[in-house]
Amino acid sequence: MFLDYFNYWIVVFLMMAGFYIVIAHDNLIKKIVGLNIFQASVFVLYISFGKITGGTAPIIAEGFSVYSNPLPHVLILTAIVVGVATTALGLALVVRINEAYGTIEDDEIHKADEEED
Amino acid sequence: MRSYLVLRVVSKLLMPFILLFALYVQFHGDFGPGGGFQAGVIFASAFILYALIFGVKDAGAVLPRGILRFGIAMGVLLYAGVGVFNLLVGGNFLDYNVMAKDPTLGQHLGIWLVELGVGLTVASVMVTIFFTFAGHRDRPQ
Amino acid sequence: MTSSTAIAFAIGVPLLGTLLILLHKRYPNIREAITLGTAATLFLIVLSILPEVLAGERPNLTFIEFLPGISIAFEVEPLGMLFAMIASGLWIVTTFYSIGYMRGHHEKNQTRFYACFAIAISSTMGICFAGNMLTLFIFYEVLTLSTYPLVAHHQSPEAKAAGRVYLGILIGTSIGFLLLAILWTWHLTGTLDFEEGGILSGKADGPLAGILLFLYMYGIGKAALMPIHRWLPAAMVAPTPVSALLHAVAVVKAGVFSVVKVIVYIFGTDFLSSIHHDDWLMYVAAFTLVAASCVALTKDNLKARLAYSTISQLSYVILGAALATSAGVLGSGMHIAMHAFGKITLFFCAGAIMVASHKTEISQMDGLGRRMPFTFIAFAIGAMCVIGLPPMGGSWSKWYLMVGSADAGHFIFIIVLMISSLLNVAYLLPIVGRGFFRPAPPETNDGNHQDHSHAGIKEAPAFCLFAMAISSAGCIALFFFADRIIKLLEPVAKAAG
Amino acid sequence: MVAHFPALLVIIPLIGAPICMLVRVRDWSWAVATICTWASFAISWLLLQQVISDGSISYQMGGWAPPIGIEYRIDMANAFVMLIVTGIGSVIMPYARESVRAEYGVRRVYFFYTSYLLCFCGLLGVAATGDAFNLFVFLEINSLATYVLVGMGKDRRALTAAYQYLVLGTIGATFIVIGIGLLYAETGTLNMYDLADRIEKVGASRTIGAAFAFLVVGISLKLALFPLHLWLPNAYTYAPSMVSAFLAATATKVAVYVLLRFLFSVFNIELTFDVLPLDYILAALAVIAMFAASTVAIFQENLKRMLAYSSVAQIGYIVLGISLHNAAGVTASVLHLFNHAIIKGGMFLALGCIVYRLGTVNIHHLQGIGRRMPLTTAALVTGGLGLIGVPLTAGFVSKWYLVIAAIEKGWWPLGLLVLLSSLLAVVYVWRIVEVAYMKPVPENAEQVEEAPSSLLFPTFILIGASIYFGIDTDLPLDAAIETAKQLTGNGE
Repeated sequence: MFLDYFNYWIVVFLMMAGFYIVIAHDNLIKKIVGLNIFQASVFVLYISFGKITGGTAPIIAEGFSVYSNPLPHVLILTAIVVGVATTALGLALVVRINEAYGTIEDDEIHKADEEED
Repeated sequence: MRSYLVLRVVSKLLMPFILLFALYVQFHGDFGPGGGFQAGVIFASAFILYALIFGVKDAGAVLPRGILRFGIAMGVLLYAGVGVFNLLVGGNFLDYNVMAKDPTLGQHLGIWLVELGVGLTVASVMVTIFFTFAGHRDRPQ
Repeated sequence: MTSSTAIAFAIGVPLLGTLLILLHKRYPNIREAITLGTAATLFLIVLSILPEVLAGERPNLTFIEFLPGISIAFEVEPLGMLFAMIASGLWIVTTFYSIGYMRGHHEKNQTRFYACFAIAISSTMGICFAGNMLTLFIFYEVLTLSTYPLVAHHQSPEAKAAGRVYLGILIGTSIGFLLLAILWTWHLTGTLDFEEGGILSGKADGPLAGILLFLYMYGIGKAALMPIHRWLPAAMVAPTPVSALLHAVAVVKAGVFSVVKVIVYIFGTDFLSSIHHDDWLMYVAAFTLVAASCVALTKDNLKARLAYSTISQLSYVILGAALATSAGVLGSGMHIAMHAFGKITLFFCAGAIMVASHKTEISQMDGLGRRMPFTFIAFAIGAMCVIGLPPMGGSWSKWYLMVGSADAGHFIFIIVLMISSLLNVAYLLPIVGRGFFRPAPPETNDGNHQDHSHAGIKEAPAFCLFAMAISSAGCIALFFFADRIIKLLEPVAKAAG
Repeated sequence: MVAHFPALLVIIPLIGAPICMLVRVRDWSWAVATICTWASFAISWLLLQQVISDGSISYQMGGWAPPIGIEYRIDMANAFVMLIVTGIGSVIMPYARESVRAEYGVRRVYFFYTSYLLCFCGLLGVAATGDAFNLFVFLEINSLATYVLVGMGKDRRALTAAYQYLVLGTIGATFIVIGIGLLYAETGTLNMYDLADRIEKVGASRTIGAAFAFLVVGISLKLALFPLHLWLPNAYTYAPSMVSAFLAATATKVAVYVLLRFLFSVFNIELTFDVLPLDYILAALAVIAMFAASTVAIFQENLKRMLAYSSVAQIGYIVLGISLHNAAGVTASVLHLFNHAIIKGGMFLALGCIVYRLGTVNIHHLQGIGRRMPLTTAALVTGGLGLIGVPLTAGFVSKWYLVIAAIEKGWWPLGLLVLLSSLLAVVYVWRIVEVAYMKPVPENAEQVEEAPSSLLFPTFILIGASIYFGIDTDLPLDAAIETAKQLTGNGE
């Protein structure tokens, strides 16, 4: 039961870990790290169900008849690019926030905003 | 910035190979694993390595922001342009079959150009992202 | 001009007037001349439709189809005709009065006042001529919105608070209940047209019809059925011409008019009297009628007393319609007219007293009648009309209402009506008595503002007096020409019987 | 060329974006963005006509036939949504020039329009595509561009708003990818129509159920369904005016379309509403959104934030219509999609006019604004009447259908709740009216003029449209009815 689905357990663990970091940490950069872990779980999910035991890369060649499904890889390549863009943008925002507030801690930013009002 | 001789020499030695490998991944993408995304990132990594060792200022002199911006825009335009060209010559969007007289040749040409566009944009974007963060401290607060 | 175009003009002319008023906001004389001209034109237009309606025709006009199966449509039937004539006719009178009042009182934002007034009249015309329930609802809402600036006219905190109550209750009930009722009706019947004999008959069974009736009656907040009457006293902070025309005639009558329309053309009187789920309405109306009169007795502020009197009188109309007999409906229709003339006269007088003497409380009016004899005579005439004493028009409508109660077999309402009339006497006539027969308070010449004496008080401005003269003449004329109204309303009453 | 419209619609802004980047001159980049938007509008209008006359259009990207290739399938639902998006964009673009100059400064404006075009392209792509993964990609293009646009606000809180939006948006998007992945794992296809067929055969297996849950939650995050709306108020409040207007009018609407597409087309109605009790869940959340968000809106001092909360409430109405899942309910939803886009877009534009002149939309600084900027205020209040649902405004028509749908379904208390909740809208709109008209202009207030006509004109087009479509309801109503028919399978 556990071992049969070990890849899914990994996915679930990564997902929850990432999610927890996003929710629990006040540091904006750590949140982005969490977000990355969260997204990584999806990458694992896709790629693991594209894999066929004993299959090789889907390049037609002599001697190979079982190939892994390439489509999830391609999809995940796109998703990774999206993830990179998101991370870059998120970090850029954090840099700007740091310039504007002098801190990247969520609670301190909130305090600064409340004082302004 | 202190200069480490070993790092400087090794990185100088590595750079041509990184770039060459990027080009290989780029142009062999039609036949084997590879393609614009990967190639672009590898290509950019060469410049990022350069910037890490020699400073962002020097790297910026090699690849000024204007060129990067141009690269980003041209890559997307190349991609979209191929698609529109196919439209104009009677195929569907990104239907490479109509790019040349022989459909197989058309497929080759089409994917080659599109991947080139992708590679160009990805490389430029990656370098830009790096420069934006790394060069940030140079700007006045 | 055909009658169809006349209907379009009746709604369009006041709007055009609004535009012109706004354009001439820097020239008060031109602005007011435009208002007068618009009012007169409107009255003539409305009159031009009358012959056809008397001949038994139903001129109609359909604008674009708004939603599939529902158009913005107009159809003139006798009740609407009567209401339109009253509203447009009294607008002329009120305009005269407004000119005297607004100038005498040095009010601000007069352009907004005249502009909103014209929009309110336009939407009243829309309500009068509405050919289906949705059209009626649309103009009902426009009327609410356009009168809000008039209620909050002074922009003082009290005025704004009153404006909130006004808007809150009227919009709240109309969107919360009336719209739901309309939608439900649409769902049940697939039509919203006003049809003789009603559209709900056979489509809604017992309890559902009762719920719908409840939604309609409390959805039409303008009819001021207790306990949703609070907006009307609140609206009294408005300048008096507004209270006079809108909150004694146009707005409240739009409410009871809608009630009568719903009962006669949506439910159908036969259907309503057959289901016995409308009894509660009669009792609520009867309760409102008596209770509001009692409250009126306790009010010292003249306008507040008149407001509660209005609430009470509105319930006469509702009661008449709820009786669902021929005479009851006739009495309802007539009471819309009779009460309009009586109450507008009373408000004119209240405003005139305010302008001339700056007095708002009844207890301060001792001996004022000798200083302002015309005003107080007009007040007496208006009061008698509202009470229902001959030779004023009000006596007829009350007569028919009692006949209607008897026909329906509800003798208790005859007693209620009698008691209420006595209460009317008790809260209206003493004011006249005070004015003429009580000694005026002594003069105190210490020059402070609490001076209650009548030194230096003169009769109201000429414009105001003129308006009062016309409206009180109307009260008397209606007694002698009531047969015209009966003739006009006959088809409706017959259908109801 | 006509045959290529589905692709062109998405490609035109995609080409426009790099061109904007290359020209770099402020007004030129604006011109490029405007031309692209208008061209897309023309195309989407023609597409809608084509769909009305010939039925749905299928376009094969790269000439690969579905389900292998990416298919763009244009039917009533997305043709109408694309018309809304491009239409709103076309009206807002002339407004953008002055507004962006005033709020964003003059430096690197080309960057703004590049992001805008990418955002626009993403929205259209989401609407046009018939491929589930492609949908995700476009959703992310749109989202990333949106984060950038939001972060461009003047206030430093725009940055935190954008950050917050980014984190929540990414979580939502990731949920959507997980859902799509699970669907792919179960059925082996990504084409939505192919998916629909195969899901029907598989039925409610556990994988399908999980995919469904992930998708619904992810999409709900994107469309700001209560209680997943937390990103929305800040994002709308601190974004530049033009962006607030554009986002409020289009972004959540496209997300609603995605929800409709998945609930009705990909998963079938029986699966969505009978096997899984989604109707009750959605209805409950929608009702809470209507009341809670409207109540919160009443207490806001920043008018943009007030409108943002009002948007959350209005999304509640749209979702309520979906939860009824009868033809009338979906009609009401789609109709409100259109009407709310117009009304809210117009109101945000009006607020943008005020920001342009006064630099603030705090209610305490707007006393007597009705006299200082009469036209702008008139537009704002007229829009507000539409939000309430006063007859003869577009808002009334959609509420009418919503209540009818609720009664038809037999859930008439919901109808009552819809009407009661619109009373809350009366309260918050009336706060504006009182401040604008019933308060004197402060003595020390500086002299302000009416907003320039390049700002006023687009505002009045949208507000005028909200009145026009309240009276002449043919266009949106026919489209909505057709859409509903198609989604619910010929009306029940």
